[in-house]
Amino acid sequence: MRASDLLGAEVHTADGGRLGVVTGLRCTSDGPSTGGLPAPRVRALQVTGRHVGAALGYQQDGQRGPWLVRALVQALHRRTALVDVGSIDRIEDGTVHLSGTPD
Amino acid sequence: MTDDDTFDLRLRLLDRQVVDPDGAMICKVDDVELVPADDGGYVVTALLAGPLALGPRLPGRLGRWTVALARRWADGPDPAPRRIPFERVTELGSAVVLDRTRDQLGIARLEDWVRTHVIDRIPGSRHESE
Amino acid sequence: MKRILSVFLGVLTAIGGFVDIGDLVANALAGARFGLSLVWVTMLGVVGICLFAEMSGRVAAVTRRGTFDVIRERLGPRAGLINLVASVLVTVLTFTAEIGGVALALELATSVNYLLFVPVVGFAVWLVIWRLKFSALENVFGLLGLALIVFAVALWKLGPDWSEFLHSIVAPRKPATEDLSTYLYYGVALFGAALTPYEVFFFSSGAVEERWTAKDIATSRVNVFLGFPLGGLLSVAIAGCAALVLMPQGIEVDTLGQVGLPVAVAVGKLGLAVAILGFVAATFGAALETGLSTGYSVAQYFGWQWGKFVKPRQAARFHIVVLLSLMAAIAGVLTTADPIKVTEYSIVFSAVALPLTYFPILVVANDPVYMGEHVNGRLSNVLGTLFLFIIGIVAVAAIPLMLITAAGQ
Amino acid sequence: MNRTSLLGIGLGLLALGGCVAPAPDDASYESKAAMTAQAALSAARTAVLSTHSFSDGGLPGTYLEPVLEDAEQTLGSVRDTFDSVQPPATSAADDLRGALDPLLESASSDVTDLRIAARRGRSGDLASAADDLSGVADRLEAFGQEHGG
Repeated sequence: MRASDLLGAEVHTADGGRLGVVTGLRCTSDGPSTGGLPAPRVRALQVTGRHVGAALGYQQDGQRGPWLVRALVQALHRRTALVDVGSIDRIEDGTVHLSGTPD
Repeated sequence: MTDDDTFDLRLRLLDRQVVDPDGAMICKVDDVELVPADDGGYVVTALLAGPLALGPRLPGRLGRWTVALARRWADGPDPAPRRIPFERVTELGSAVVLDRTRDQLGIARLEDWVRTHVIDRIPGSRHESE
Repeated sequence: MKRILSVFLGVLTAIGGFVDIGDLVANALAGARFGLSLVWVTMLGVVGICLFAEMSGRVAAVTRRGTFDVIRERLGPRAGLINLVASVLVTVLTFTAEIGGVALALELATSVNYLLFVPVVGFAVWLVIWRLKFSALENVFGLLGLALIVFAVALWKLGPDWSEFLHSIVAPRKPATEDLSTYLYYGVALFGAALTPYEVFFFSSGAVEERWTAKDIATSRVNVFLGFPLGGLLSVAIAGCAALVLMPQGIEVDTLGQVGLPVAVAVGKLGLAVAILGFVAATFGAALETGLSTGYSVAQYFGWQWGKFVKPRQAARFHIVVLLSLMAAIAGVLTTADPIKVTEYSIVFSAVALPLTYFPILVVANDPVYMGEHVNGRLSNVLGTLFLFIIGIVAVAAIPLMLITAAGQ
Repeated sequence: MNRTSLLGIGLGLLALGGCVAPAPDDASYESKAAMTAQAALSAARTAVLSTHSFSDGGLPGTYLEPVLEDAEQTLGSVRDTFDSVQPPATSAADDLRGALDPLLESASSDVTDLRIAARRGRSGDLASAADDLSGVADRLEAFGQEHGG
């Protein structure tokens, strides 16, 4: 699987409802370290209603300024959910189907 | 939502410049290979580069053409994108640093082709600028 | 002592390298038609280019990443690609205008038709990019570009009533005979000329070429905040000369010869020779910058090795892109499309493309993970956001204004 | 690569298109005439100013020649463009054309005289042609102002 299979994919819950679009992949640095660095491990999908401006980094990693841009991007992404990758049932045709319905 | 030991893969790894130990530029992280791990999550096993990795991320027809063209140009029946195992990575900063050079990895066919067929035929291509 | 000397050299090159064919044409054009009533736009543009050049230079010094590297990272491959295509088209158009400008300047020096110079100029541009060291290329043409100071001398010799002169700059009044839309159209052109996107690509990539580190940020600031405004004064002097000599005669600028005419009137033959030298240096230097910038942009988007700090064979694809854009530019001039008209369009399209470059830079300069302690301060952000607004409005207004005014007729 | 030049040419045609369209009424014909006078004035005065500057030793012949060639070319195309406009069938329009056309014609031929004199290096001819052209330029200016340019 490639990261691009997840990014931009639609996310549907078990009951068929649309949760949104994958706009980020939250990682921890605790994968196996066969080389110099521990491999990143994707833990959760960041799911929002829209795609626009998601790569700018205003939802993660403490990107702050300029204030006005942040306010705008955050207004576009008011409903953001983190979905544990463990709850992914299957991925097909650019759609991620979850095994449950997160609240 | 933000906590210190997590980071975003798209923001900190995808589309980053890949360089060798001396800072020579190799490629971009056009995509990332993920494998489900036994102990949970998807682990990054390799960086993917080249048109076969970038193409699918480009919109519609342009993306398909890129992939089709790259397939025609590649040899072998089932061409895959250039793959750099994650073991090669020594640092994740403003660039992704590897422990090998481009030539050791042998991943830039277009560069090699352009070099031997065009650039090397122009006088002065092997000299530093003055 | 050596350090002071190198800072001084940096400032001088920044002054001499500031003006290109777009600034020459736009300022003379606006000065001849609108007097000093549009000088405020040039000044506003200078503030903008200082702000964003400093930001992109700081990003490059801290991260060693050029502008387009960062643009793709923040916008992703799709929006990044649209951005790349638009920026490269505008930069190649500007490249065409610069090469045409060099050829026109040589025609003024020799009376030989400019088209005959185009292949020679093209070859010279390629040879310099292929062989000359980055710092040499930047310093030589920057210093020669200082010849344009002759416009300031000419302005001085023309001896306007200075209090009136300054008054018409700070309290601008649109000439009654001109429409508001035409006035605004030329305002957009001047703004685009002062802020051309390639200047940012070149400045940030140049920082990487010269292996700047965080320690060099202070030097870069001196270059930008001293050199660019002084370079901007040359723009104002060109506009002032046109306003004093050409405007009263009813002369509208549509050739490079007319741009130099006030110098001939005020300073004479020697002055004019210096001005022509300045034209050649400024346009040739800018041709190098635009040519390199197309290579920088494409290579940075795709992650290819770029730069003149390695041998050409180690950056083969980069040099091919530069070569292809040079051939496109030469072909463009050889269509016999009037280079001055090409220049006018190039600066208006530059104005349209500005947000594509400036927005990602502003965002990245704010990324604490990337920039650490060198992240944008409050002043940079307030001004940066303000300029983003202005740039956005200018970009949206440019094409409609061009259509309404039939390109400023 | 050709996209850029095509773009330039396309836009150039677009801009030209604004001038060649047939003039529908007196008012717009008058404003076209005024604009034409303005453009011709610009070229004529450029030629006069640079010739005077040449005579005063302010600029060399190598600079004068291309400037005069450009002025000549501009005047030619300005005139062609104006002539291609179909004037409305009114006496006012005929009067306008009757007043402007001779001015354009003599400006054109004066600049040609200047160019020839400059190539031959005859300063006497230059001075007299410049005087003639200067007079035409003044009349073009008056025409432009009268008709609201």
